[in-house]
Amino acid sequence: MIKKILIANRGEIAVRIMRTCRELGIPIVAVYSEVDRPSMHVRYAEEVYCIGPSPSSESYLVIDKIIEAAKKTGADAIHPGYGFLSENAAFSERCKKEGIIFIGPDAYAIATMGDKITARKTMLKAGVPVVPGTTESITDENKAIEIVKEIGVPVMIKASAGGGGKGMRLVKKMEDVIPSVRAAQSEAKAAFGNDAVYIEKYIASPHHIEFQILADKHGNTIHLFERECSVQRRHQKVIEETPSCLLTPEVRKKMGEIAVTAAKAVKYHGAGTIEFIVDNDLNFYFLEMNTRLQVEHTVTERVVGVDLVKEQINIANGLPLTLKQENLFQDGHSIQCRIYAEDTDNNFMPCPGIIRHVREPHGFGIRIDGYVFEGFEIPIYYDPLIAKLIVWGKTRDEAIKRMKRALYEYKITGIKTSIKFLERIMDAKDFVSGKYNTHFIENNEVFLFESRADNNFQRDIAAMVAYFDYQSQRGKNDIAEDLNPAVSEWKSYGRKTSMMRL
Amino acid sequence: MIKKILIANRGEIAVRIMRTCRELGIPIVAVYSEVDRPSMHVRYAEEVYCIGPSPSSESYLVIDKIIEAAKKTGADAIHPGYGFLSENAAFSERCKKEGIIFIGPDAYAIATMGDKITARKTMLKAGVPVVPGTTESITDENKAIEIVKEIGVPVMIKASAGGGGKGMRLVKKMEDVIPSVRAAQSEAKAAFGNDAVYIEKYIASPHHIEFQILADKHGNTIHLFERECSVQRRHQKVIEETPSCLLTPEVRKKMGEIAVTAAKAVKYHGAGTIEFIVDNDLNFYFLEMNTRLQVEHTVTERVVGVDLVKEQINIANGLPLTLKQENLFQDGHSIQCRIYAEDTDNNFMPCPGIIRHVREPHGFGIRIDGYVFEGFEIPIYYDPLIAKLIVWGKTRDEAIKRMKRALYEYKITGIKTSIKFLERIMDAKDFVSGKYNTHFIENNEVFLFESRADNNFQRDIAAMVAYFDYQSQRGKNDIAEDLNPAVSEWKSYGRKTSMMRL
Amino acid sequence: MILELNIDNKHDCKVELLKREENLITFKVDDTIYETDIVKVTEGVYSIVVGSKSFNIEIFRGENNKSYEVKTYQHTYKVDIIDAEAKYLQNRTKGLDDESGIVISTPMPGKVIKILVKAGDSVKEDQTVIIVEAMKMQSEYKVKKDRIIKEIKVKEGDTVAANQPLIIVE
Amino acid sequence: MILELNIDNKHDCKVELLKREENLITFKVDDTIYETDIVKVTEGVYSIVVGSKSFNIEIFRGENNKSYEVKTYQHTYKVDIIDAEAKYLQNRTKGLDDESGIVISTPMPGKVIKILVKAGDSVKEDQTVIIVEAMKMQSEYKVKKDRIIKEIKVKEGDTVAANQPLIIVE
Repeated sequence: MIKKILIANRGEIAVRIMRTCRELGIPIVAVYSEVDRPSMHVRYAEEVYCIGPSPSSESYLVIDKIIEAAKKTGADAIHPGYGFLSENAAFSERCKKEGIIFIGPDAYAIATMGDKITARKTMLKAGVPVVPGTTESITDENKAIEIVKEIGVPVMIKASAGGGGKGMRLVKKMEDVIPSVRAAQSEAKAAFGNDAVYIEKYIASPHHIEFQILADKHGNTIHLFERECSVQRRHQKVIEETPSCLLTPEVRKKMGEIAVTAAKAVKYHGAGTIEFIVDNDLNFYFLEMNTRLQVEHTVTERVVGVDLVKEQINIANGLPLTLKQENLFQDGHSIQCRIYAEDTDNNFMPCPGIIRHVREPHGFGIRIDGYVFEGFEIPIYYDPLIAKLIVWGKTRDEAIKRMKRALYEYKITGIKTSIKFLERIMDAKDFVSGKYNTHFIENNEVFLFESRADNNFQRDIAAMVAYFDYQSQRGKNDIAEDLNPAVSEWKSYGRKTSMMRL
Repeated sequence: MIKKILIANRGEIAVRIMRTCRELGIPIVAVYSEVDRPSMHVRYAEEVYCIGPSPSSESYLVIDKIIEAAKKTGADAIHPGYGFLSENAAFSERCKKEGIIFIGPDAYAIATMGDKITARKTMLKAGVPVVPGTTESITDENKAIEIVKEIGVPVMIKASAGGGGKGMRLVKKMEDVIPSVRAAQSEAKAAFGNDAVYIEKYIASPHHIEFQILADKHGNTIHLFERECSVQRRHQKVIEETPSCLLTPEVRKKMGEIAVTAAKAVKYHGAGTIEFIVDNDLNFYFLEMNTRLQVEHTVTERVVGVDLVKEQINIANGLPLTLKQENLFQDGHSIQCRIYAEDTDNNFMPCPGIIRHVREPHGFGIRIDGYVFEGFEIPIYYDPLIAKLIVWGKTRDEAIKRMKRALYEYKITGIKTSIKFLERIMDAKDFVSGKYNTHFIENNEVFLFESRADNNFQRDIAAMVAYFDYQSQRGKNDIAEDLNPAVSEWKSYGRKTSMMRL
Repeated sequence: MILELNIDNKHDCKVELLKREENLITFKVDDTIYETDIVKVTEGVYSIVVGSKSFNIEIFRGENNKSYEVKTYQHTYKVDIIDAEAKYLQNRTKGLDDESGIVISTPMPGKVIKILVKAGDSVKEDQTVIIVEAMKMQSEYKVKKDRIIKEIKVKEGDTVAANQPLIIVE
Repeated sequence: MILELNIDNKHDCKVELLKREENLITFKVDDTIYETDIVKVTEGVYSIVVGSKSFNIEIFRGENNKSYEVKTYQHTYKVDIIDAEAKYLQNRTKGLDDESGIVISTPMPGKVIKILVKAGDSVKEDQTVIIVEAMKMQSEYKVKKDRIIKEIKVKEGDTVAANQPLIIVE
């Protein structure tokens, strides 16, 4: 059984994993880059190890350093979180060789699912529906034209090693096929060092729906239902929810079964996610498999009532799953909003900086997975995700209203965040009705980005408070002797203010 | 339908009620005493009204002031929370006369259940089991002796108007009956202005188990299962959980039905709680009814998945219940710890003061209902409850481990709190096994209060940090030029420390 | 004392404290008089009550202590205190700009990934001169008109602060 | 510089800073040498790493800035800085106590509910002299020995601070 777990990650996910380890009574080791010395995951852990300079290429991504940290601290297992080394087959393999338990699948599953063309072939063979297109990388440009003729425009050209929207091209006209293939190839080459690209049918109103999988090392594989992740900006998820408004019970059941088939096809063990693309007619196609914990695993945890990190650790320990498919059900509705440090009015530009004040929402149905605190400087080197706000409601309507309330309570000063933007999404008609697809943000641009009218009263309030603070800072006091008695004279609070309206 | 709700309360419960109002889109009015001017409920509300000086007898308890506040602000409904005016029949009646909706039961139900002798009689008549004893107040001392002979010692003498352990006497020997009756009478007279006392059989290993009730104005009454509240100090609950480890499904069902019968006997509407005393053989007796929301309503909300404040408001609006008894079930296990500002090593003496730093637990299965923040001075005038920490787990074992983890994460500096004491309870064998009754704290005194061994290493760590802070404050810097670069030179963090052990 | 404030770089207003009795303060904002009850609840947070309306206001003082981020319920306002010194600096900075050239900088901290020009180069309208990365996102900075590169103040790999001058063009 | 510290009113120790390079500090506590990495993460919170052991420490400075509440994972320590001034004050206070009588005070703030004695009264061991209420709980304060009431410094209804002298007895 695992005796000590090294968490090869940082930020909210490192803290989230540590929480479960603590509940299980398993000692933890935090690793950190130089800039992360005051980070929450370092403060949370009782044992820590510095793995080098701040850029992740010199710390969190360096296999040797992570292995060294595990050896030095006596950790016999490593949890990779998401991102960084979590989907690196060589890292999984290296852990095995070093006699360290990698809390995740083996190299075969990671490698097979990591290459999109191999994954497509494997899925086709297993009887899992994939988006119509090629199963080989494009070498002959004339062949490409033939294929596009067969499946019909529009099509997508995609990099085999791709991700995050890089090396992708949408082709609407036949004459664009060859230029697009070439452009995608060169972009893929530059980004991933691999110019293999393939062609897929383009789905017009796509829904991004994924299924959570758990598989033990004894051949038991189950799914924990779906997550709807269609609200995206720059191919990055912003809001996730479960259940999906689109699925019927029949389709849900069928997709779940197919997801289990897909995982079994690569002899998967651990927690994983099968991503599907679903059209308006509920045709669904395998898109890719994420062979790790997802950022949005939280909504599944809430409606299914299962701690997924705990399951991952149990699986890594070789224990059989105790959850049975027939006993699982979705209770109520859960939504997650990702709180990014970014300027939503300026093309979602990341906004690192120092957090000055945080006020977090609380109460029934609220969960926060975060890692920042007052005085913390968000480093420029990593992801702009600072917290995830997860709500639960008996119904979707209740969950949306609760999310609005929670976002209203959530205040972060010092940096720009996506909180206000997320509030607007909760008010957007298409979101409230549940009728949205991956084009949601562009389709609702006017509503989401228009500047809201402010008013003189609010502006004057802001002016008076700024005036008061400024004068207090300078020790100015105009009339009374102490302009800011608030700090010292608590007892004098609360005189009834005049009700006179001005 | 209700258009604006005045919350006639303060602290965590005022904020908790406001959260639901916000989710329902109903405007709120906060009322506050002078000392509460900077309190969270005043900050949370968009409309506020000062109701006078700090002592609750001059503000939160003054019916005229609350009514005035409602009239002036145009609130058409009042939520009383718990405590203060929540179980005041005259207040419920006054609201009715003023045309304001009281979010709670009518005066008849409050008055009937508020007087323990009347309540006992009413319950007996309805076929609800009560603890054997008198149904009339004791006027003839010889009669008292006769009754005690009949039911046998030990017995409890209790004040009819009582609460909070006042006017209560345990009698173990026949010769103590008369002195105890007299003592209880005089104490009751002093505390409640009413010297009526009655006699009840004393239950030796009592469990305090209560059932949550919801009843609409159309005669629909349901229960939302039990809460186990046996961990008490000075007759005040400290920890609550649901489900109870003691109950069998059969007894649970029967108690639920009896609880519904009890509520119907006073034509109850709103949310209420039927408290039972249960002995080790699962005999259960009606103890009293709390005709309001309970502090511990949160654990029920979590396992049943129902927002009880929302239900209260719907009921007050005259809507029929949409919940059906047959659809309700308990999902998993929930525990609540009450975080008090108190010195647990000094007879739980309350500890008001200024909160200097707060770090709250987060993550899966955690809920906090609180109201304090950094810089807030907890007033001396009110209850020492500063927050409630509620956890959920799939099993009781998971819930306990999660609670331990959450208490570990919870840090409040500046005042003394019960956090460490609660951590010890989570480690106490009797609690972990679920085999405990209301004598839990006294039975486990040695374990709960013994001082834990510290060690030199930890003490030295504390000394070094104090040294560092002290010198930084004084601007001393010994060797380097700046003793505290931490604040300005974030970039220099994270040099690898020497691994040399000293 | 009257202070001139600018809000969101567009609205100017004059604020005056007319009367004060402990936390009860009468303000005049332009021509409107407000009787307020204002308390500092904790560092960076104020509670202000006007009539029966309550506002929880979170503020953040910028580096020069004169530029505020003020959060009300619906909005985040940028409030600048315009005193004599600020006016003087404003004018002086404008002057500097004209004399010493135009400064290229980034609104966020980040790391310089690539510098595509060197001092003395002539660059065309819309030509990218520098690429800065923050949080896995690269941003390209371009010149808006044909320019000549006057000075390059950073090198590739440098970590730069928000608004730090990177390249001076003229 | 060496400082004398007292922990939990029982352990005395001497702390010395031997060497410092930015946040890497070598301390000597009595006879033990610790190489530490210490950073202030936010007001009142320090992170200290010794070897690979990490401690998140929350501190609170008492009013005289010399008395600390220091929270480690398992314990809350009371740490007092014993400098020359503190020693002097300590002696002086002791002296005062002896000369001017014994002070009855409460450890918490509260409200005086009842004063059961007046100046000049003789009181017996264990007799209650004053009742103070805080947060709905009343506490009775008694004399430990037979005493004479010298001075009553508060009246019923007064709000009193923690450790404020209420009654002087001799």
